[in-house]
Amino acid sequence: MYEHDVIVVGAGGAGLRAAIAADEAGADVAIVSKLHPVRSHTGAAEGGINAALRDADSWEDHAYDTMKGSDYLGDAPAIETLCQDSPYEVIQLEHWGMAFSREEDGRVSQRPFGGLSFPRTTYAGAETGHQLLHTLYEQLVKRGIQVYDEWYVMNLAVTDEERPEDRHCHGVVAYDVQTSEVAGFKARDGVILATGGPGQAFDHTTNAVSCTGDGQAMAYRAGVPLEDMEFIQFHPTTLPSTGVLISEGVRGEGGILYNEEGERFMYERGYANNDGELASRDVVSRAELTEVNEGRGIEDEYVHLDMRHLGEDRIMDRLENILHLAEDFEGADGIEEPMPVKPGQHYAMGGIETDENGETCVGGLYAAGECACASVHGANRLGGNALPELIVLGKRAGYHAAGKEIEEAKVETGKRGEYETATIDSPVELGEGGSPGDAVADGGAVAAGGSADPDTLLEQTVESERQRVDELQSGEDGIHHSEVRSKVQETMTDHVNVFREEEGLKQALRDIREARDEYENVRVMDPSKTFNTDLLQTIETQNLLDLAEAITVGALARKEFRGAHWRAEAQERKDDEWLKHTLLSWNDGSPELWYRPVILEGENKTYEPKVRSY
Amino acid sequence: MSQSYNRGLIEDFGRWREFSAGMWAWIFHKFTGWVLVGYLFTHIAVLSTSIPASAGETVVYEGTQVDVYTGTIVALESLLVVRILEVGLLAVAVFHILNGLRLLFVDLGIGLESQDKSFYASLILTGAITVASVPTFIAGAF
Amino acid sequence: MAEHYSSFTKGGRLWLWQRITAAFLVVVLAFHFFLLHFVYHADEVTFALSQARMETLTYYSLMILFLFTATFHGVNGVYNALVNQGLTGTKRQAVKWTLVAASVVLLVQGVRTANAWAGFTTFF
Amino acid sequence: MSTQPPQHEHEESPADGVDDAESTPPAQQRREDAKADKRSRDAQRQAEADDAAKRDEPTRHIKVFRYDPEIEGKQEPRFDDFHVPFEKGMTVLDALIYARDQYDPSLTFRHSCRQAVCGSDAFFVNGDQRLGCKTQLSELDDPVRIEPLPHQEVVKDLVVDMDHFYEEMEAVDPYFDPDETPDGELEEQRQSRENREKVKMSTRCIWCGACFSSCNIAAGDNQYLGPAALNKAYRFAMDDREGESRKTERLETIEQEHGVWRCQTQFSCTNVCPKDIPLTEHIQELKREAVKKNLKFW
Ligand SMILES: Cc1cc2nc3c(=O)[nH]c(=O)nc-3n(C[C@H](O)[C@H](O)[C@H](O)COP(=O)(O)OP(=O)(O)OC[C@H]3O[C@@H](n4cnc5c(N)ncnc54)[C@H](O)[C@@H]3O)c2cc1C
Ligand code: HEM
Ligand code: SF4
Ligand code: F3S
Ligand code: FES
Repeated sequence: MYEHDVIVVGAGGAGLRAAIAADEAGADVAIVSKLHPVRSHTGAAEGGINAALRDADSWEDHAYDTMKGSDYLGDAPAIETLCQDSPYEVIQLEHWGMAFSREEDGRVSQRPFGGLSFPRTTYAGAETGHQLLHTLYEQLVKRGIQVYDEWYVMNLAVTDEERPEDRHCHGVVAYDVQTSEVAGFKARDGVILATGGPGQAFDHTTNAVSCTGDGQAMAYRAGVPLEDMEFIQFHPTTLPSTGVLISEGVRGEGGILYNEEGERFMYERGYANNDGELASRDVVSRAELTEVNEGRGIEDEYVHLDMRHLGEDRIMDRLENILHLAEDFEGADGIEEPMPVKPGQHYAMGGIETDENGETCVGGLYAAGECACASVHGANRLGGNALPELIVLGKRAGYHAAGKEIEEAKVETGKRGEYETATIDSPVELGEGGSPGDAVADGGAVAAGGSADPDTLLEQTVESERQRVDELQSGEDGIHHSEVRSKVQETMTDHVNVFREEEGLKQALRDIREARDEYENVRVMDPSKTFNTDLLQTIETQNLLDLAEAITVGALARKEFRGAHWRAEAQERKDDEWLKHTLLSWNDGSPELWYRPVILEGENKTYEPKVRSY
Repeated sequence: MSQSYNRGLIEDFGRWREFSAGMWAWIFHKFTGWVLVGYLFTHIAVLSTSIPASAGETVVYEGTQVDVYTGTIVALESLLVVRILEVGLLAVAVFHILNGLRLLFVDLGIGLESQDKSFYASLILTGAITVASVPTFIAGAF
Repeated sequence: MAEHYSSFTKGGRLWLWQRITAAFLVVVLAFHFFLLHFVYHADEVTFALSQARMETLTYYSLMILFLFTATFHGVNGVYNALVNQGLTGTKRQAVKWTLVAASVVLLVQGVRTANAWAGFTTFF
Repeated sequence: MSTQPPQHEHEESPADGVDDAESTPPAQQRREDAKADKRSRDAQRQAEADDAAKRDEPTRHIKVFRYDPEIEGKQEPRFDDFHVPFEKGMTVLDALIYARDQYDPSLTFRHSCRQAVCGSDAFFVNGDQRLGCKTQLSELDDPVRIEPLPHQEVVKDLVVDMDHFYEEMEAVDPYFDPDETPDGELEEQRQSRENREKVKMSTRCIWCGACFSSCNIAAGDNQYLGPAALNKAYRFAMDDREGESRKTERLETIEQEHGVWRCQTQFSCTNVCPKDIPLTEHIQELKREAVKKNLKFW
């Protein structure tokens, strides 16, 4: 067993920032990550980091934009914290040497971004995430913080009191990918989950293969509620075969979208008569899909993004990177031909419910980054607002876990304060489907008795995870997890995509149920104990099952159109009824739905919901 | 613990087919350098016969009495192998010089983008110079 | 590898000297080749001719310098090549001193030869 | 954890050359059976793909290096052939994923981002170090030979041990460490555009290890810092924000025995770098900087 004060799970931007903060606060901290830190998906971020750095700008304006962008589903205290701290954190990165693009006078460059009232997106070329990730990792090396890389965290060691609010997290159990050793990592002060998004629940995504939402699934099964899972952002221009992102910059420079008939549909079909291709992400995504659904897509799949008319010089000057991406990943030459694009899953606004200090309702358990939901993005994330979330909330989680005094959180977690319960209208049984208590099979919180001491708890969890590994690797001939996974991914992309309607969502729940049943027979085909990726992916697939279900349940319950969530039955925002967060608790295997009102009261003012138009 | 498989040196060198210009240049430069050192040693050894020569030692060469040095050199130079080896030496030296110049430019940071072209140029020039000098080298050998 | 190294500039100095000698050698070697194969043909070489050239002090000094630079350049090149292939520890020391010894022999013998022509008997 | 269940040990050395079924642990027996079963299924799938090939649907032939230290039949390194249906835009990584998910789930390789930023999937493809995700199959001749990176030990299939590479990267103090930091929390360290431009390419390294694997010197001298680490040193030494005294220290680090002087300007690192970093140029510039610094002292 390994033991540290603070254990950080995940080494993307959020995890690294949290570890550095915990180290600064004097804690003995270690990171456990299934990938080497520099392989984390934060490295893929292109656009930039929002921060009110200039005199003419203010954090209040940033907060206002963020609240408006969230379609009034963000919590004001969290949003204000984000916007107040972001400038300090960005300059901190600058002090750590991050290679930002520069102005003539030597200051860091900022550019305009969708939904922002001031050009406050601080950037480093078109590779901001790469620069951020590497800068943070360098600081980690400087401080000599221990990293257990290529260790896959399988479960949390959480006590099993009746109410999640009484439970406590004492550490994690991880699997060493190189040797297949299963070991306990005891955390004396706290565990911080920073495992990134669940993009792999969809079959077409800009997210990495490693984005399987493990942290969300583990926290969920340990009793922590998942918040606002139905809000998934789809990016309108991704390459069809790989999901690689083609930056909004192409449309910004004048790129045009065409359907199979050669129509500039954004105008000709009246999707956005003013802004055309430059309308907001959700509008363009919906337009593209409508074209495809009505038979005007190319190969029934995608539309064309054409930038040939910009001319080779301008393309080379401002969009060179895009040429490489289209060439390398789609075999398309952007100078000679239009590039195929279609909407792809991009970001999950929801996640593990936390407050603005990263704390969950389970004692000693924190979450930060894309896996968490302190609710800074609400129903829709603005471009450039995820990276500040990593560094601001990552740092706060690190400090808090290490016991450093910081302001008390205003956002509440767990079933405390004001909330209402609800029932789920599902066509099939959800969750574990009648086998609760089978700790090994469900991979949930271990029945260790609430009073067990941390060491025993950890050892028992290790033992049950070890059994899980053995069981997955033995047994009779079964099906391969990839069949289950593609079933889930396909149904999610067919039914829980940009367009959502009741029947489709129910179909998705049925498919997920079926996939869950199939998963009962899943078996790892590779018997090896060395670098067994088959085993890891099989476990990840189970996580995706739980998360896909949570996303779909939320989407089915929310009968309104808000931010990224569109419903055929109710194509408008309903503030009287739906100014509330969707929460889903695992409840030992049978998901329970409840709601909590959105906090619109900020430090100095209350945000009044307005119509979101740009 | 997992073990791992070390593919060893054999495989490294088995990859020569996949080498690129810069690697070939490196190998050739190394080879020619070593040949040149080897020659330097032999060269001095042969030339050393001038020491006894200066002390008046002589040998009989084709019936005439000459000093050891002249005798040795003339004897060697009359052998065809030696002449051929000398042409080889020239090729080696010319390549080493040309590629050496190329490397000096690379060290100065000049023309790095065309490093492969300058390597091919060195090869071709070496060939040309060598061929052009064959008559001179062979002259009088028969 | 993680430990810190103290300033070890010797590598840099040798590296620089390798380039300096190379630059010098380009000129001298070309001259040497030209003189001995094109101006005078190889089969015309005789003791007397060499003697005539060596007796000029400039030629003599040039040849001595040629000998020293070529020896340094060649031997240092060989040493470097071996080090690049990961030669370390005692083996490396052994190779180093063998090379030094060989160089010394070469230089001594070379100078003696030149002296024989030039008619110096003083040095060795 | 030291308390491993006993039967665990047993399973680590499969069969141990013992033939009679009685002595084989049941779990393992099941596994063997399943394996045989799977093999036949693989064969069937492969046959389908072959059929597809005959029917003239485009397929591509890949030959993949296989090795697993503890699985019988894989202990001796070998190549496996897969025929994957070809689609426009398909990359080497896509082909591997297809082969794994459709034919052989035990085929192992690292990959994550699929867009050339995570640096996980550098392989030796038809004789060159390349990122699987950034290499279009259409550029390559059949059969496409995919091997693990040369000069690194193979853990399994296409997975190599990267520890040595990481050690070298970390040996050059790869972090920003300025002589002084601005007082104000919101005060930036100014940097000119030219200076940012100078270090820009060097900051793009994704730690894929392709360059290191391609370098003959790194193969021969195990302690050679290698192109990627030297490039990392360049990234900081050339950044004006760090200051002169740190730069001098950095030059001392890269001047050590196994530092810049080992580079023989073979250029293969520059040729293979998927991020187009001019590695040789950076190394050469460091050599000149080091010489200049030393000349000052003489
Ligand atoms: C293509 C793209 C472009 C983007 N551009 C922008 C942009 O311009 N601006 C912006 O603000 N945002 C952008 N985003 C969003 C932003 O990049 C992500 O939300 C953010 O990087 C997520 O960071 P993270 O630290 O939460 O997770 P990640 O960076 O995904 O890291 C997750 C970490 O968790 C580890 N991990 C996961 N599961 C386990 C497990 N079971 N055991 C152990 N370790 C585990 C992984 O190894 C990894 O280290 C973009 C996203 C994408 C995909
Ligand atoms: C005439 C001009 C010459 C030039 C321009 C020249 C240039 C060079 C250069 C630049 C190198 C360094 C290569 C490196 O370290 O990357 C080198 C190496 C070497 N040179 Fe020369 N050289 C010349 C003549 C000679 C001569 C006359 C000899 C023989 C005595 C010689 C023997 C060597 C050897 C042995 C090496 C090492 C090769 C290796 O790396 O294995 N060179 N030369
Ligand atoms: S320098 Fe290039 S090849 Fe080398 S590790 Fe970095 S990205 Fe890969
Ligand atoms: S391949 Fe090696 S020798 Fe130098 S130029 Fe690159 S580091
Ligand atoms: S998969 Fe990330 S670099 Fe290829």
